[in-house]
Amino acid sequence: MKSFRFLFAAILVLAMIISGCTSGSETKDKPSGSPAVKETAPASQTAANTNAPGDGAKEAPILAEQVKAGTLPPLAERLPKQADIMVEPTVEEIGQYGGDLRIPWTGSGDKWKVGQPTEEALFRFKKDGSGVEPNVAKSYEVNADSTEFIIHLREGIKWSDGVPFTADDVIFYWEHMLKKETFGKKVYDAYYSIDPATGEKALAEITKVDDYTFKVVHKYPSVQFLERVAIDNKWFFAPAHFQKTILPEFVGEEKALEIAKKWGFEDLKSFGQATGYYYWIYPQIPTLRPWVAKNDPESDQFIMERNPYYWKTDLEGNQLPYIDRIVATKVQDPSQQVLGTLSGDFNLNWFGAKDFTVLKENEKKGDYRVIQWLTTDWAPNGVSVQLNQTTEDPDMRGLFQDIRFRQALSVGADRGEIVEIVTNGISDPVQASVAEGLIGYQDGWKDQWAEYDPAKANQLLDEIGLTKRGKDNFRQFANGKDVVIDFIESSTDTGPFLELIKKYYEALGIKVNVKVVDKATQDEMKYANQIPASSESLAAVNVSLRPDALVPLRVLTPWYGMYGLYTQSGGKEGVKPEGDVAKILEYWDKIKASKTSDEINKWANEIYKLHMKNQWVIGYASPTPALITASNNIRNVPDYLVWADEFRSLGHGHPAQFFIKS
Amino acid sequence: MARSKNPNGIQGNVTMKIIPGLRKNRVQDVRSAAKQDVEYSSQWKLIYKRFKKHKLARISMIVLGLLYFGAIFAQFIAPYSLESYDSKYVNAPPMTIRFVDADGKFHIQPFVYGLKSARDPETMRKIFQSDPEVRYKLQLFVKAEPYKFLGLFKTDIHLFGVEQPGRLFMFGTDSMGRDLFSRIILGSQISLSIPLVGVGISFVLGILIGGVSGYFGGWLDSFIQRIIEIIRSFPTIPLWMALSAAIPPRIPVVTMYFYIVIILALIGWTDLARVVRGKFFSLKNEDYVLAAKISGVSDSKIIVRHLLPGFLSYLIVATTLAIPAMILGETTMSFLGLGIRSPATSWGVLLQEAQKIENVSLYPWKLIPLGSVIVAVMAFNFMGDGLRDAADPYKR
Amino acid sequence: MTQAATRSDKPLLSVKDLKIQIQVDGGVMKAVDGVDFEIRKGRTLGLVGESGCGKSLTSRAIMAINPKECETSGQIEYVSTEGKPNQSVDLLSLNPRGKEIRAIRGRKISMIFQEPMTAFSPMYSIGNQIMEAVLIHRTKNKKEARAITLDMLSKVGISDQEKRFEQFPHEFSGGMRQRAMISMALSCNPELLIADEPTTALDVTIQAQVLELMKSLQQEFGMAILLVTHDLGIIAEMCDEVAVMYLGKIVEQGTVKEIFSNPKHPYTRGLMRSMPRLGGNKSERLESIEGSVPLPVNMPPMCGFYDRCPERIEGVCNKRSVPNTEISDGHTVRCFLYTDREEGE
Amino acid sequence: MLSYIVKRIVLVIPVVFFISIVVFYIIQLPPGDYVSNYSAQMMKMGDVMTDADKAEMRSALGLDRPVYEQYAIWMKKIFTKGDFGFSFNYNKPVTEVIKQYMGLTLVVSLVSMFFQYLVAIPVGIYTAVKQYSIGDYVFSGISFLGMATPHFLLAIILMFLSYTWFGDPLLGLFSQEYVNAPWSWDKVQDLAKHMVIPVIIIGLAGTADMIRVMRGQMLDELNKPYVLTARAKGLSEGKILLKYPTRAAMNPIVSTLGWSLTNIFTGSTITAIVLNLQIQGPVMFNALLGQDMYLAGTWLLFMALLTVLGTLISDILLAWLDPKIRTEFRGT
Repeated sequence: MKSFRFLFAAILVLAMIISGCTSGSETKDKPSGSPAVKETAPASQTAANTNAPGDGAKEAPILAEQVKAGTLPPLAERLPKQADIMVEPTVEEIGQYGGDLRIPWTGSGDKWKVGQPTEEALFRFKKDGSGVEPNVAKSYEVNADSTEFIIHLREGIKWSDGVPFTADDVIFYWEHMLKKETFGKKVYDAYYSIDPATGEKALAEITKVDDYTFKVVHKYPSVQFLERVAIDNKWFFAPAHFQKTILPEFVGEEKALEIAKKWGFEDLKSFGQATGYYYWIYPQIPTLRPWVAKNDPESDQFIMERNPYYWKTDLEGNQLPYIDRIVATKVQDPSQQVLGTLSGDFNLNWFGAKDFTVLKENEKKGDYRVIQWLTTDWAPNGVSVQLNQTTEDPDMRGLFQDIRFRQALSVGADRGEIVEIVTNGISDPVQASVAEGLIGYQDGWKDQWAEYDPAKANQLLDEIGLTKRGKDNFRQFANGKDVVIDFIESSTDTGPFLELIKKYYEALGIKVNVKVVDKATQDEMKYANQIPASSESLAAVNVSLRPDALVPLRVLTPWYGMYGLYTQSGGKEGVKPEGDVAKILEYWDKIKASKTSDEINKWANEIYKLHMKNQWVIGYASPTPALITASNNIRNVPDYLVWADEFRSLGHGHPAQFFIKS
Repeated sequence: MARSKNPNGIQGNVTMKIIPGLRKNRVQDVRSAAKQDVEYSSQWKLIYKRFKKHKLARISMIVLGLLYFGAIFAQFIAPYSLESYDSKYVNAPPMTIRFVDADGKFHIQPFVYGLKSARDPETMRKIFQSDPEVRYKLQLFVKAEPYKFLGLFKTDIHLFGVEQPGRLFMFGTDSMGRDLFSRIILGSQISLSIPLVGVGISFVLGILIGGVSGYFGGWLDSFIQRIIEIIRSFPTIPLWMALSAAIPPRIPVVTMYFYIVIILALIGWTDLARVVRGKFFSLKNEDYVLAAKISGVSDSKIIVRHLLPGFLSYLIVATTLAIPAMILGETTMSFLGLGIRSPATSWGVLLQEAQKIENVSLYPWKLIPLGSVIVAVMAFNFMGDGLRDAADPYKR
Repeated sequence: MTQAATRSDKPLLSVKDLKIQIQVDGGVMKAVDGVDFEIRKGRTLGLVGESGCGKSLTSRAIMAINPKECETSGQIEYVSTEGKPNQSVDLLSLNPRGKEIRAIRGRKISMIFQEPMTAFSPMYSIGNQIMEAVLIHRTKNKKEARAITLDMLSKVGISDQEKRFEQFPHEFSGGMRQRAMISMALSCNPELLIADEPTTALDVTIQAQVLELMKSLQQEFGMAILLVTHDLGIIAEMCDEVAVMYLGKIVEQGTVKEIFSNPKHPYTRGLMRSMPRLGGNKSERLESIEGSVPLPVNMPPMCGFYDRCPERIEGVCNKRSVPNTEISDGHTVRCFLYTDREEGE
Repeated sequence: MLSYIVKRIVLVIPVVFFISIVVFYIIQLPPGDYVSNYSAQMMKMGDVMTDADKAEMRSALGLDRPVYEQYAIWMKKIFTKGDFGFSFNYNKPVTEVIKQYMGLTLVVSLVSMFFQYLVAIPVGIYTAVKQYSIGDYVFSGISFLGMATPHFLLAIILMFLSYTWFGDPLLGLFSQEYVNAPWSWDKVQDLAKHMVIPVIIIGLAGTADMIRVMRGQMLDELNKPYVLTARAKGLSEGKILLKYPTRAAMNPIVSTLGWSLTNIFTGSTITAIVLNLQIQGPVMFNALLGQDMYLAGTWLLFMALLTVLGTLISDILLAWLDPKIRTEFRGT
């Protein structure tokens, strides 16, 4: 475990530094005014200096047959023009065609399980996580103060139905879908820039330059525009030729409704959302993905087949993906995921760390390997304690906001025992913190308040003034009220951890109640501010890119409770942030208004520092890895990367390059 | 009136329960009959007599007796408490209690070896080895964690155990290093008490309402039937979800579970009620019932004395069959956070915990609780059988 | 039928030393202990005794329909008048579940039970259950069987048979049920009819009718009857011979005239005294013989009636088992009063 | 009798209607609605929904309306268009969803039901006739085992054994290659193979109590005098057993058939979930958990109808099987 983490950390750190420098340098040496070509797709570079793909490009046997049969144009016509083909560097080796990826999913509700691995964003995160690189886009140029982005697309790239993909698809998406909110999402923050002075938001302007180029103009600097697009919006385009046939704007309300009904939908909104946002599970809709839906996602087995027009090749010019199909079989019970993996029913799957031992124990027998990716959690999910800083009860709120109280709770529990029992010894007994090697890492953070010291804890609690003891020797407030922490949980999985926490906290004289409710109820309770404490954990790749967990911008993460509602409602509702929480918001505004990535990194770091200082989230174990189980004959699965939603989880490993070795 | 049921006229009402030709019983009855004239009590007497003859039933009774004894003195019998987590002994396999040590020496006092544990660095699985160097003798009445004996006075004496720092895991430990044996014993306190309350309630309700419905018939019957239909088509899951949200966190799970069992019972009586009703329908115009009616016996009396005995056997079977369902009932609740939740423990919880593939494949001893459930259920049912056969009016 | 009686001196059924034992916790219970009697063609033998004396077991033993628990020994010789004359079968030797006995049951020997209430299954129509017997023994043809059944029903005085045929037991009154039962028993005109307390469950008036019916039917069919009852009145009315049973033994046996004119055994006398007057309260009956029947379990060799006997002889009756003495032709009694003691040993 | 049945059938309508109200009310009783469920689910996959998104969705699905309105609309559609509404989860009309799963549901439950009766009744008779024989104890033991073991655990164990012995845990009703394949002999065989475990589990538990009941009934009947009468008629033991006691003992089992009508569809939900059987039970279970109102509502309505009809059927059977009641009805 450990060794792996260090090695990996090293790599990442390296990556950061490099990217840091470059970005630094960029901003300096540049004749202001005329935009200079700054970064072109590493892909196309490699494309240039590899023995020209396209000619002699090879394709999957099934496709070759179709070509022979004349039902499919030859490969050369399907791929983008040579220079624009995206060539993926080899991971382990050049692959072989054929085979299925057999994965379990819980049904169409589980869209992202097939969505993330097949996702093709305009810009995607580099494997080292240091920043984004062109993907669907070929390259981009940006001006000095990051207000004007010119993005080049790949010429000759085609939708999975063979229709060419051009800038029009981007503009269409922007004009007729995003801005019209046809799929139940507001225009993403990424497309707004903020006035450093007033902080008011300005929507970007996006215009077509030519068929393969478009321009994004921000009113104010938006240094992280591309990264934020990659996270907020991921893709940035839609098949205009298809959408025109279903969008009310084009076919008219009642016709659209009629179509929706034909698809089995009741109303246009859900239809719009399904076709405009969750499009990849509908076989009717063309995409740019390596695999495209082939049957009804509601059937017991959902199948995605290779996209004959996929626009990436390997170094030898073999069209990707290697694997013919993704076969997602519906499962209902978690144990089936494990059992199915052991028995090889599923040759690719991913798990949380709690199944580590059973998976490892059966590695040989099941002829698969368990690949461990680092997660961006601050602590394993359900092995940390978030205290709602704005909890209803004034007395408890007072305590929760008292840093000494949090420290007491932190040192009051034996992390050694917790990691042994709860994480089965996989984790280290450390504080909730940013793992080494990730953005926001702080020295000494993971050891802050980490050693078990009940005496100290009691002393702190006494200092706070909780000296009064009630029946069963529980601490009381001066007013005679018991000090009680109520945990509201949405699953029983966190049971063991909370049992231990209860034991330790009550040993300190602090009563603990645990209540389990269903997810929806918990969701409701969040808004009603009825969740005093939760064992939810935090995860964030980079606060500046996705602040939800660390910055109270809305009702989402338990620790900041109603502070979020305050910012969200522009001060109408919720609780006004004070002290360090207010500072965090301050820094956040600074980040949004920053002109350079340095600035951003600086403020981001400040936010992390505040979190380190306050430890609103008390962690009791180091994050556990995400586990990917792949049959031994599935190759090209990267050995260690960061498993993060921002990086699209498994998608970060470029499944298009996976292949089944015979 | 009794004559109509009476096989051979003479001897009053006594011999009616015995088919002619079964002289043994009959003669006994002839004797006992001299003393009492109330047919009813004599029937119970008979049932009792016959029950004593049912070997398996007697054994089952003893088994149940033991189980309940264990439940009552659980804290005393269990070597460890429910909160005795121990990170050193996570998922430890059952220990063998030995008399002969490594070098073949026999010890009169049983003992267990100490456990050496290590983690497999690859799979992180805890591997345990008993090391023959350290031997811990099994002792009676050892001092260990304190508890309240029968909730009365504090003590720290446990029936048996090994001296510190030794540990005794007869059935191994669970994923939190708790002794499974102790958990089973302590779990029986809930599993052997609360479910029976539920069964009892639905049993009474079933007979009462079903009886009334079937006996009086008419609009009352059809009204009750409609009610039953409505109750039966009650969607419980959302009900539970609502409940789990409504209950304040301060309510301890066990209390909560108790209420839930009662609610379950309030819903669950319908099946029995229907059968009872059906039976009453057919029995209520038996001559002897009519006779009783004519001779002005009160309805309640008729129901209790003439109708119920008529299918006592069925009721017994039905009830004993209902028990396992109730014991396991809570397991289906727990995912809504309503069932019993560790550290509070019941057999249902233990089975729930055992459910993971991980346990079935790596730590099979976690299935031991299943054994205890099966034993209990069998005991209940065989005892029910005994009662049934005893209650059978035409018993050989 | 008188000629039939004379045609063969061999009795239709002769029971020899019939013993029935039942294992009980106490030990072995001698429910029936060496019973002998004969039934001649067309005649009626009454088997009388208070309940629990073993008469029902005896009668069932003939049909071999006692429960397994009854270990039965002795001989029950049955001489069929059909087929080869005078060729006899030992009913006890037959497999109680086997073909032969079943061919005899209900066909040649049939039975009326005392409990018309439960003797019919409530599930099937009376007609169905009667016809069943016919279908087993007489004809496979349903139409025919039905005709026979209806005819039988009319014979036992059930009017409106067509309707009755379809009706269920619970729609019949007790008397009607018993009539139906009789018609079922006679549907295959048997040679021997065993009537176990046929009228006990019936009201006195109905009793009379039913008995009347049985008599007349006997005239018509000429079958012999073994009438098991506790009611001497019925015996007097119906029987030619009578055997008085007490505690598994026949204590006195003879023609009705003989027994009634001069009963010998104290028990018989007791019974005589307790003869029911019509409408008399039945529960009085046994008061006249004080004490109750002992359990015949591991009884020492002694007279079973000893402790209840008004004329008991200390040191004799309770010391040895009582031998059978023939007083006059065909009149036997089992009592020390009529034995010269030395003989006894 | 007929008039009675008619009376009852007339009663069905108001009862079911009333139930529909109760049901609908209860479904939305728990806090939160489909949308909050959905957002919670999406959140887990990193797809965060803002309040705006949720409000949007609610209004789209008409969940922002008050309950009685939703109910009224639902009912109106049912009566006017025979449209039972729309399943949010499946983005399909409710009826579609139900149709999709009906086939296999019937297969599974009918097969296991058939299995139950096939096993339970003979065994019940046997254990009664051979009371206290070894066989009696063995069968009783097994049936208790079936009762005492919770389905979910038994399912897991069997799946695991099947995996360790045959290398195939027999997940679901089909092997992967057959799930979408058109029906063929191989597919049928594959289905048969996968039916083994469910049938054992569902069957075992079901048979257990049926055996007990049958045994109890038989013991009651076996010693009734009419058996003796039948024997005296010269009827063979086998015939006696079948015609008299068995027929009588069957009554409660047969007459309760109607009541268990609903089990055909929901009986084995837990088992189905653990064994990953794609049948109604789990679908409805999730609909209830996820507050997929119309799907759940329609389903429960359907169940209610079955319950009510089931009762009717049972009552009729009861009457029809028991001459006493039958004649009583003839009277009235």
